[in-house]
Amino acid sequence: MSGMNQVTDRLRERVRELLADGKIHTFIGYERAWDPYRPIPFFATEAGEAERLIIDELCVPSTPKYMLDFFGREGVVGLLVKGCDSLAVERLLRDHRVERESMYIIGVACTGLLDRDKVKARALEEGWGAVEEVRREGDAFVLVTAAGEKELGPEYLMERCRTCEVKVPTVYDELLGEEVAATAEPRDFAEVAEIEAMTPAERRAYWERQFSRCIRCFACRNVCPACNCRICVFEERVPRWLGRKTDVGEQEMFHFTRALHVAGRCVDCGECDRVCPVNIPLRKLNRKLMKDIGELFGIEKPFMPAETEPLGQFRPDDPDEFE
Amino acid sequence: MAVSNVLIPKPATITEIVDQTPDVKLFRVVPDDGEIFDYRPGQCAMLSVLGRGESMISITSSPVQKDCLEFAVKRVGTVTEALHDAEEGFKIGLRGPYGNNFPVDFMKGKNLVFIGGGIGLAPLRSLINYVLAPANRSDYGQVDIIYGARSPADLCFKDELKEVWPKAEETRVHVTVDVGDDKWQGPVGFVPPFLEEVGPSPDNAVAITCGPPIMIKFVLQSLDKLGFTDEQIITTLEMKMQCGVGKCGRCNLGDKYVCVDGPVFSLAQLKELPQEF
Amino acid sequence: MIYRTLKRESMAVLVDRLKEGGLVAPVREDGVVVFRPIQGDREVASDYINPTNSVKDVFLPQTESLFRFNTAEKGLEIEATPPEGPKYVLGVRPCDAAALELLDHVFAEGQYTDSYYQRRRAEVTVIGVACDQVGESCFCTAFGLSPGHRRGADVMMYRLDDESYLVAFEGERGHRLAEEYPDLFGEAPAEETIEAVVTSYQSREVPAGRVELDGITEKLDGMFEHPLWAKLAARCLKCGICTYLCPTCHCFCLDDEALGYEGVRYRCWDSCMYPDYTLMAGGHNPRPEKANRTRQRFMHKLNYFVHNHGEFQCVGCGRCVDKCPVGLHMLAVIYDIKGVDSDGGQ
Amino acid sequence: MSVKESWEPKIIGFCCNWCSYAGADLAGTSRMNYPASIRVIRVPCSGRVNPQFIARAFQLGADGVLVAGCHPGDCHYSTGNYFTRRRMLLLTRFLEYLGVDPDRFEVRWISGSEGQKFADTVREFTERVRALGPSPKKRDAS
Amino acid sequence: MKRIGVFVCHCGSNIAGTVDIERVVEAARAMPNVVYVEDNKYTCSEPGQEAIKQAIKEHNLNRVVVAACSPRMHETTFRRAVAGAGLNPYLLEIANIREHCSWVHPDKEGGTPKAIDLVRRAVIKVAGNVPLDRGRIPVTKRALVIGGGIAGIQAALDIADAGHEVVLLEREPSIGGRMAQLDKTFPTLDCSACILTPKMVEAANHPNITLMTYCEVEKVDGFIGNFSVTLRKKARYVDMDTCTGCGICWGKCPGKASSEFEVGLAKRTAIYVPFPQAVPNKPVIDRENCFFFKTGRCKICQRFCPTGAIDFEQEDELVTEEFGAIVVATGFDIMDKDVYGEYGYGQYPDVITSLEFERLVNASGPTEGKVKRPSDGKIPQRVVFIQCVGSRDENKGVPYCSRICCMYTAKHAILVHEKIPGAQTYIFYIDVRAGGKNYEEFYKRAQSEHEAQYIRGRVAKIYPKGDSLVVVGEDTLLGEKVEIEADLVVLATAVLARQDAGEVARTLGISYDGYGFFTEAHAKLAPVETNTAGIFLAGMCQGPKDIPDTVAQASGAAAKVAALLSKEVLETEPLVAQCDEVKCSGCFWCKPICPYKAIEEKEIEERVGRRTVKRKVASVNTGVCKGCGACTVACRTGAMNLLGYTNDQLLSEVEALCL
Repeated sequence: MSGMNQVTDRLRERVRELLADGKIHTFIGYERAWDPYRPIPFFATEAGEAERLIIDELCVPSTPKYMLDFFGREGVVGLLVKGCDSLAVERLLRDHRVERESMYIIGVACTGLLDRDKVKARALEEGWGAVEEVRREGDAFVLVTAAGEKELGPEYLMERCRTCEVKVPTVYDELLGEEVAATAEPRDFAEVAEIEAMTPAERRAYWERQFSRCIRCFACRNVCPACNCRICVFEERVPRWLGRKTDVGEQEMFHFTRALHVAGRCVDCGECDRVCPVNIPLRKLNRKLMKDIGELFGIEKPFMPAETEPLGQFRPDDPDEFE
Repeated sequence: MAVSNVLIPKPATITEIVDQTPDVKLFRVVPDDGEIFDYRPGQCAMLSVLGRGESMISITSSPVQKDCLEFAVKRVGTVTEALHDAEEGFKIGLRGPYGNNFPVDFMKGKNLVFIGGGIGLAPLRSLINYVLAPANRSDYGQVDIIYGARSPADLCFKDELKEVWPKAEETRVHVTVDVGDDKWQGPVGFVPPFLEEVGPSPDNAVAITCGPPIMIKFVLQSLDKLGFTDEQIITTLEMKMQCGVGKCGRCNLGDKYVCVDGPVFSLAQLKELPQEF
Repeated sequence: MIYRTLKRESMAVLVDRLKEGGLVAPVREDGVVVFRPIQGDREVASDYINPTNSVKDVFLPQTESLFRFNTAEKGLEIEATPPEGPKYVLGVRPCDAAALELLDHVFAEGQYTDSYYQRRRAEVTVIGVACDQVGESCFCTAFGLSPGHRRGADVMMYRLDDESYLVAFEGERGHRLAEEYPDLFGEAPAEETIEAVVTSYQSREVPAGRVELDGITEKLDGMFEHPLWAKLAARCLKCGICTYLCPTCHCFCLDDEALGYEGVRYRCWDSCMYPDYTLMAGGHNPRPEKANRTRQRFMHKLNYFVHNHGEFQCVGCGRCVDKCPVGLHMLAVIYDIKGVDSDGGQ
Repeated sequence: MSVKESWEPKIIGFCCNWCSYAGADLAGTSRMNYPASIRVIRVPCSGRVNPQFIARAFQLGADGVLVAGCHPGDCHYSTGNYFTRRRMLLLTRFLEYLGVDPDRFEVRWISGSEGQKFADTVREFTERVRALGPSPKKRDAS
Repeated sequence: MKRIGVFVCHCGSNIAGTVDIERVVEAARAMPNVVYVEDNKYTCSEPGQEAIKQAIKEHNLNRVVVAACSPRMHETTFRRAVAGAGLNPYLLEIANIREHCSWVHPDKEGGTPKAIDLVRRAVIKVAGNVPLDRGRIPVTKRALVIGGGIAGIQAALDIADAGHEVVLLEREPSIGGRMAQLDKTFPTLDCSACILTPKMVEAANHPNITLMTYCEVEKVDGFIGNFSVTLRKKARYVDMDTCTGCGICWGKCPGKASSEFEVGLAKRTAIYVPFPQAVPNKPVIDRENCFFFKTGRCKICQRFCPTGAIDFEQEDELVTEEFGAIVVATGFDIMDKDVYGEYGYGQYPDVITSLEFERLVNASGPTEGKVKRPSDGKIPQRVVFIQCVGSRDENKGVPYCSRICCMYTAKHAILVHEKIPGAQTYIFYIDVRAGGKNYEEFYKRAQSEHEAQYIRGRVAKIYPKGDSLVVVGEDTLLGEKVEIEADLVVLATAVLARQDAGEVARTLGISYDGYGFFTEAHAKLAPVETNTAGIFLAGMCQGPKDIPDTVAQASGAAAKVAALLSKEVLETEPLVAQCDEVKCSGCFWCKPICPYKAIEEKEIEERVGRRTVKRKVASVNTGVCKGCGACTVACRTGAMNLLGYTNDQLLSEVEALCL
């Protein structure tokens, strides 16, 4: 297995061409920034800027949702898309929120991303200083840092990548890097089962603790490819779906609604979990619904955007427990 | 200790409602404690419909009028909607006055040219009635009131336009409409060209204009043509406001808060500010 | 100014005493450290760089009831709801404490003041703890602060040695605390020890704090129309993390909630990064684009606020640096601003 | 105010106009007694019941929520309740996951001829809720 | 300003007996926007209704709440009363304090507080009510009947007799359908052609009916009352106006093909009429088998045609016509022959299907009605019939019963016995289903008078022996193996939905079941309607049935159509879904959930900053929306709303009840 940085040169070359030929007016990729351990989305608009693009196992943020910012704008936007990101693209396509023609997608096969926080913690501890490059060697990751080369084992993978079945983007105009086999651990939903095992009182206490930390920054919603409504119910004042005040009741209402609104459409990219500043385990809400949708309606890959949503269809012989 | 807060309104009663246009109503309001706050032409107040919210409305009555406060409200959002829904006797929340005011002293001895469009006449009316009040009339020169609306039906304060102001001394009223109807005999056309037609002289004059942004844009060009300098032009701005006291953050233009440092600006001042309105 | 010492083990006792008056302090839960009311045997966290939420939450709560109203029988009764909250907030870092004085500019000074805020400021004792660790994203020194700075704090604790703290009590509230619990606090150590400890904290190296801010306000005067803003804003998620975690951001909205005849008007945090923040009833929005809003945020902190209050509206706590999911934070932006020509060229 | 004393469960019921609401009417015309705990909101079809309505009821302190519609296959709108069934299968589990006691939420298929079933449902449901005591939300409030 | 009046009904003692009216009235006075409250002994009575009208006028109420019996009882009554006072009838809400309260809660302590809650609920809700009006859509007074079999013909005739224009569409060159292929009909044994032909001719000559044979439906747009249908007129290569149907052309034509009408038992020419009594009796050229089209040479027909009607240049033609209603009568298929290899179909020429047998016994059939077996033309003495070939067979066939086999097999047995003196018939069956008028008698007759020997059991296999066939089966009644030497074996193969039923359904926008039969709107109460308003079903395309049932259903569908077309305009339901275009994201997840296909995609223009951009939003066709509200829940933004049951109202009802 070789890392994504392999394709960096090719990527820059292609983006340079695409921008120079006017095939695209913007390319959304990544650049290393103030914190080299956290590459950020970079919007290249001139061929010259292609040089700043990078791609490696620290390039986590999902790019497709940015397409909504280009609504109504002429021309094509280029996107750098990993496996998980491609599901986000499909999500937006299925929800008719973007047009395929408005995107030029450069796909890159991904063998799993690094958990930035874990890596960072160790880097600080051992004083690695800045990171210049990330390589993948077999199952291990090699970070070229100011303090020399550091090797990290697979335990530094992001949680969500362990069970990832879409290493190769499902949609792209061109693919950089060789295909990689999807070797994923089974989606066991263990973390969901853990909560299911609690007593009602414990569960209530657990979620109240989580929700009461919520600051309603809406980062989880804004980063989510399935949360793509033009006007979110949470912005509406009439009807009052959600009060502006932030007591436990409203927080529960917010998280309840958010999770149900993406039920059946969530692509399990885990971005909500990543961006939450107060560690609310949003993914445990999404994945509970995902698990049940799978089990109840016999949908094998509930995270895969499909022609029909699970809640927009039915089978007369669906399970019926309601007497 | 009896707590209070600058953001807490006082109960007040709508004593009278006068239809102005299909979407504008005039509300006469009296605070329940009978104390009408002192204010100056151009200032605003916060009106609450409890349960619906609050809205910043410019005071259209003039300080010379002591019995009540008057607000001309156009139906645009939830709060104004609720106000339009109200009947006489309806209780609202009231706080203010907020913002700066028209520079009545700076205007002394000068000819005044009022240029208004639609609901934009509301803040001007406060100043007009202040200036035309017997006590103050002698402090000011010739008064020209140039006003326009989409249609005859959309003209605010019709009786004052027709009956009251024209009869005042040294006062001329010029009214136009974008589109006339079968009964309309007056001029037809947009305000800016109409203004150039009327052609008030810039000599020792101050122009005070208020109306929809697009109208202001062209009125300013026309005034420039007529030879008005930026210092001679005064206008008022409208922004979304929640607190009215310069704290909630949203109504700023650069380091100025429209709710406190505005809404009245001379064009000269306005040009100093970031163009973000 | 009084100095005392506090034994490490007495810390627990102090916490128990303060609890009775109502105490907010950092606790560790689910992998984050957050300010929370301390009840029961809830453990107060130590060894953290800075809690995720800021001390602002105590003085300007995210949701605050302003008044109750009742419209029954076509009438209207309005009843103010006096602020509730703790009497003490413990474990405040110097940056957060200093931030309170920036909030004072807005809520406690000038033509209009906010009585609820003032009352909290008057009643809540701010007990700071000087920073033993300096975070990689800390840059307080850029604003003339330091890991041991005392601005805005009524009490500041410095680690004296492994057994005890040096405690500095300042002003009325500070002194009151010292007097309330004489049994807890020991005699002040020698002048020079105090001197040494305090300076060791105040002169502590803060790497990211080296960033140079001279002239940035003036430069920004001419950068309102600069293309940089659009470039920066492109990656913004339009979320409120930066503004809500910021100890100095104070923007809010008012919101009524009524059931039947009775209701409450709340003051709730709002964020200049939200599209509907400036959206007017008629549909017009003076800041329709992400670029407008990003510009507003950084202009406000580095320029407008300086013009109005004579100092930056930032204390370098580093929260936005740590938490912005796309690295659109104060440090990065300061460097970007310094990196461009003010006339628009890159 | 303390809620415990003189507490009677309050249950919000969503009934589809064509079957369950009619069923409730039949329970009335046949004078079947059942606890006064239930308050029915009439909807055209159980497919109109938005989970957010249910969440709002719980948020405001309802002690229980009942959703009742035509039996699958008998929907007046032919398929509405099939969608309801999917939605509610998911919702029951999700509410439970969030710590709402499963005994506080009930979905039933009640036809226009099942007045008895409506009465029985309310009776049994009320007892289950009574056993649980007042909604946690109410306890918070007081 | 909302001015709500509340009227509390005692209903004699029905409500007053167990609900403290005083307290309810008092509570109501204190409710938001309530400006007037009164109680009446019987609100539904004349004086009661008058009181409402009076109060509306005196206190200029603009909303009304009646606290009384179930809305299902008197909603219309009170709406009329309210309307009588000049108020919009939808500004009324009813609090059901009788069925849901006084009658079920005998104690005032339980009932009264609940009654108050229910009134509050209604008061809060009615505040959100808005005036609603029934929309009106015009009706095109023409019907399209798809399929010219007996079902289509019957429907067309009935609609036409009701005085409406009908287009009767048939994809074959002639109308008549399956029934035209049959010999006799059970249980009366009258000849199929004799009763069908007159109807065919009547249809052809009816002033209100336009026959369009050799035509297919290409596309269907629009909705009830306003369908616009694109039809494909397939090229006949014969000019219908000039052709006289003299028959010379098919006399001379050298091209040969096997005859569909004769189920392959006979040949026909390339230019042909399907059968002698065809309507219209004018030929078509079948391109595949025409020498000219194959080789470019021949044109004999053209040479001999006395009227010069032959036109090789003809091409398919698309025409679009407007209709107010559509009847679907597209008929059925017969199960494919070779599904049952063990019955040696195709392998042994003397194993045939019942339909083939119909042609064999038919006087105008290939054998002039003499039952000769296909292999050597010998008159069979021993004929075995096998029922349920494919029917009621999960493994190889279909699980359902084809409903007609039992009876026509009995008929066949009788025919054999009548036509071939001394012939013996054996019938393998599973159950004999003779439900129907005179059916049981008919089947009994086959047994008694015509000595048909019924054997209960399935046939295991058939193998040839000399020039005859041995049928091996089991008699499950005697529980013993039976072997019968037969000269002819007839398979009663299952009735299937048309192979292309799915396509047709999609074109029409109607639903169909797992077998391909079109689904009726309601199994019991709307058996001829589909879920798409304005489209109706007749005959086998909806499920297996015999001729009497088919004709009855056809007349039923016709009656529905006539009723619809007799209206000048359709009044649409005012309580329908409505889309807020500003909020709508255009995700269209509401579409699949709508049972009536009422949601359409609409393009709107919108200002984004300085630009004007086009985007798609959902738009509800109020003509077809029935107001179930399913779409509103599929809509996350809340752009979809249901008038009369808006999100805002339902939320505030919840709030009102939780106070």
